[in-house]
Amino acid sequence: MSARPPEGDRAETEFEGTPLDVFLLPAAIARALAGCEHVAIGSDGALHAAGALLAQALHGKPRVTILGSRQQLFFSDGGRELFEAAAQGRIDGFLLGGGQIDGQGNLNFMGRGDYPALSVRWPGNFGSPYLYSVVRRVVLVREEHSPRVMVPRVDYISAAGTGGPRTRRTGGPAALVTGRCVFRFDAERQGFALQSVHGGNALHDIRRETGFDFHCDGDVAPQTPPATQPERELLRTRVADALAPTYPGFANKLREAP
Amino acid sequence: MSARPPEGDRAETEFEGTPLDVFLLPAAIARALAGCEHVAIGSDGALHAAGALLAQALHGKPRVTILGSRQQLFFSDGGRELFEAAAQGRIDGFLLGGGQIDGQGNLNFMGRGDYPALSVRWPGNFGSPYLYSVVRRVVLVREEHSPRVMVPRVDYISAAGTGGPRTRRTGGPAALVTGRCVFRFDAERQGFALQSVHGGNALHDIRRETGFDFHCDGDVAPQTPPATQPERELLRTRVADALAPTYPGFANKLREAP
Amino acid sequence: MIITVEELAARIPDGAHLAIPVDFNAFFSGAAMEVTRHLVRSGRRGLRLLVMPSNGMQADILIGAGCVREIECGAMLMPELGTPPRFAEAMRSGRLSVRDSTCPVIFHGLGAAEKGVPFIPIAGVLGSDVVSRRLDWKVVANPFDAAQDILLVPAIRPDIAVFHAPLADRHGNVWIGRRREIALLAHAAQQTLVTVERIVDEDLMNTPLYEDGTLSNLYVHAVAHCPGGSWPLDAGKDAPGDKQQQRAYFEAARTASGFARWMQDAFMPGVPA
Amino acid sequence: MIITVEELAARIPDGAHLAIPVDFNAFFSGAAMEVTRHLVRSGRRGLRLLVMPSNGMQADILIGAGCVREIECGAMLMPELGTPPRFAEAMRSGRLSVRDSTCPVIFHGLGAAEKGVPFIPIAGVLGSDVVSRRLDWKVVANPFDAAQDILLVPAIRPDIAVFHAPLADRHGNVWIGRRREIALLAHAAQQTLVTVERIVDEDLMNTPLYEDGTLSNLYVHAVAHCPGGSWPLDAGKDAPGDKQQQRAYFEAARTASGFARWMQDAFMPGVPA
Repeated sequence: MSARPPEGDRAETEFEGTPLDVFLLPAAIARALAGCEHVAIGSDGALHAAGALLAQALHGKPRVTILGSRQQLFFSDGGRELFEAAAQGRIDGFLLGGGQIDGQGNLNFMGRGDYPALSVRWPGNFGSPYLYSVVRRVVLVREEHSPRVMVPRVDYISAAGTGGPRTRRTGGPAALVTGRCVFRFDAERQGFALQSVHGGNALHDIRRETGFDFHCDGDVAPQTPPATQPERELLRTRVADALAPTYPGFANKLREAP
Repeated sequence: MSARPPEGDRAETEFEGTPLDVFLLPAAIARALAGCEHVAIGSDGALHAAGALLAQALHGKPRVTILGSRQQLFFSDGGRELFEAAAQGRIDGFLLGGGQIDGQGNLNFMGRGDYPALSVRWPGNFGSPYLYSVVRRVVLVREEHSPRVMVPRVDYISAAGTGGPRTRRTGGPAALVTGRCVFRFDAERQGFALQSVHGGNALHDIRRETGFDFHCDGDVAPQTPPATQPERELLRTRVADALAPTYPGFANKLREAP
Repeated sequence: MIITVEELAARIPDGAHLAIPVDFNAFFSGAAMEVTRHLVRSGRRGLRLLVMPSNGMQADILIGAGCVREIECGAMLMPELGTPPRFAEAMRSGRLSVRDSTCPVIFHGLGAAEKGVPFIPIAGVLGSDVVSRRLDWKVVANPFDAAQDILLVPAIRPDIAVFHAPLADRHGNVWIGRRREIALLAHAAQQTLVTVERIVDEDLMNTPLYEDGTLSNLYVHAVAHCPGGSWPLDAGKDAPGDKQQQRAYFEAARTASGFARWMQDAFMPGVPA
Repeated sequence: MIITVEELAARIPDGAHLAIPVDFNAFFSGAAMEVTRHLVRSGRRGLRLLVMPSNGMQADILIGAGCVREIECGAMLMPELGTPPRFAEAMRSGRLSVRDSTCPVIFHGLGAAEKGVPFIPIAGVLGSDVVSRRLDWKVVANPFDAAQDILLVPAIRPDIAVFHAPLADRHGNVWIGRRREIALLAHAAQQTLVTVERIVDEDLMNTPLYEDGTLSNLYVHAVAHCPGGSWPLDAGKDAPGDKQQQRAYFEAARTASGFARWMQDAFMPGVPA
């Protein structure tokens, strides 16, 4: 399971949003993972790991398993054990991204265009169709918040946001953390609801940059709380230390941030 | 998988047949396993192991896996690996007994009487219903050859000798070696055919002691060839040495036999 | 994570669906006999026992002491001795409900639970009376080849698995070596309780070579330090079983009174009958 | 059992259904790159590649060199770099048939082959377009709960599995440590070929601790001694990968000519283009 944004997007253009406080997204992710007992992090998921490790540093849980890291790897039974443990209910938090995300919480990791004749090919589904169905709380993280990512309908459903009446699901989307805001997923409405906007964004910015409809209580969205002083301190120290063996670059970014 | 006769029988009466040359049955089993690449031996199967190891000493194969023996255990994945390897076709020889055996090759490891109200309870099915279906060449070995073992119809089918048209089977009975004779299993007739009788038994003895019908070419059955001098020598030396760690008693019996 | 064996046994309630591994093995028996002793002593009742895939003395003691309402097994055997006597008697008298199975179905059923699926297909077995007797199993046309039937068996998801292992660390990681089917049991069970011969300070999941045979504490809910905890069965080379007591048990347990006497004299000396 | 890497590569015929493990892992990459080199050099064609469950550089080289007709994958990624360029180009041009899957389905399909059953159910996945696109998968009503649908996927039984491991013995037992999914691959495949960094005299299946992480030679058909056989990917701590060459490859392989140049200069120096 790779958690990083599909490279096809990097090749197209870099996302140019408001420059964010480096601590904001980890803090928002940590809050979205509240209550989880065990969060698994796909390989190449430095930001995800920072959020999960911050939650752990703050609350003593969740347990965090970082795939691809020898140190924080709790599995001894090869790659398939991740999937089996998830279906057993032993992983109740996971993080996913997506080259496209739509208002029903569907995710596309496959590519842009009419599959299989894609105009851009991304790496592919990995375990997303499965983990999205079985992990209780999946937090979606996508820094680029633009109409080309947040689309009315994904070109290809790698992982479906919701199931039908004949589909047994024990998991699904809980929240979507972007470079502009935090949505929570409203299971009853089967869609996203705006929870807070990051500094520098107003509700109309979010509407303009989001290709799908979402629910919003009232005309003004609350601000995403900035990372607190203790959160910043933990991210610079304990979290950075835990990240360093697997993600030295991101660990330094945290250590050196103002 | 235990291969020894159900203890219920021991408790009833000991089988009193003609005393056999100790080398005769291992030699007959070795011949019945001819062509096998890999034979697995259930725990507590000293006689079976002697036969398989003799075949190996004579022909350079089969490979022999003795369950319950640390030395000759090729599995590293726990008990389930035996069953999986068998279904993969990596075990093409196995040995089974049975408290009752009938003319269709059905085996009863469960007990005597009307299940579940058994008059005698034996240990149970173990893996027999499965291994009998998937291992190409299953050699049945039951020293007691009497009407109470060789029955017209088993009281309970632990393992079925043959399958129906909708049953995919890659395995089944190949032969039945008893204290009186050797039957081969005739897949077309779905029954046993007498192959040879051990010294001291005539065809009418076999008929009298066998509760099921079997095929026989002509009125006189050929004699089971005695173990040859090289076979006796191998059983006393290489085979006994290989058996000794797991079956010291049986190894000594071979070493000390005349 | 590290608790006493009394506390560990207390986590197994009346009526629990309790899974134990086969108690006879080339590496170590795996039988948590000290836990068995505590269950008997504290009068545990109504257990639904799953043995993976067969068992002998450990299950027989629990049955003889009246702790077990139902057993699911591939077979019951005390190796080199015979059918466990209290099991045979309890079955005969109708006091025990026996769900006879076959060993690979028990592994497959646990494998289905390990994968989080409600059922799993299995090769062979068709034609056996075990299929017609097990109403919870289904024979269906193979969806990938309608001309063939195939047996489907339901997932087995025990409430609790309990076993005895050679070694654990203080984090609750348990070394099981080549007995990997015990990991299957822990993956399938909701809770796993383990007694061990020895507890070490190193993190077994990060100790070269040991890590290859270690069950992660992700699956382990409690560990108790319990040297000799498999007696009279073995706990590996360093704690060989007591063959003489196994045989003495087998002979004594042919009768209820002999069983009671053996339990008092050999298994729980000093405990009033 | 112990043969040369040339002989080993020669056992993989044109058109083989060839399985390889993911080539990026915390323990060792598992990528038999020296075998890859021989397949390219001898112009192997029409391979049907199964990657367990994803792959990057190794598969991309085979695709770029025209050895591969079809690939089945959970995903294709060169970690920290992106979609493997020759794979993306071959898919775009239609020269490569891509059977997109999802990682757990590949593990489950191999698990079905390991169990000798024609199919296996899997949790979740429903609602994904991967289900509607894969006509060889079936959605059925759960036979144990008719109100629910469940996905069944067919067994995957590759002709040949090939990987690179740290250690083997002269009997063909192969130490894989904690990469147990490689054992799954070997169980599912008809034939398994292995290159290794080191061959030892001891019997690994009877060496304490090593035996816990060893794949039995029951599943191994040939072993070749091949130090550095994963370069430029890693073969564990003692043979770290060459990150610079991985990046150089990723950049060069964006074009067919760049790929050809990198192959000649870096991967197969001295071999005429």
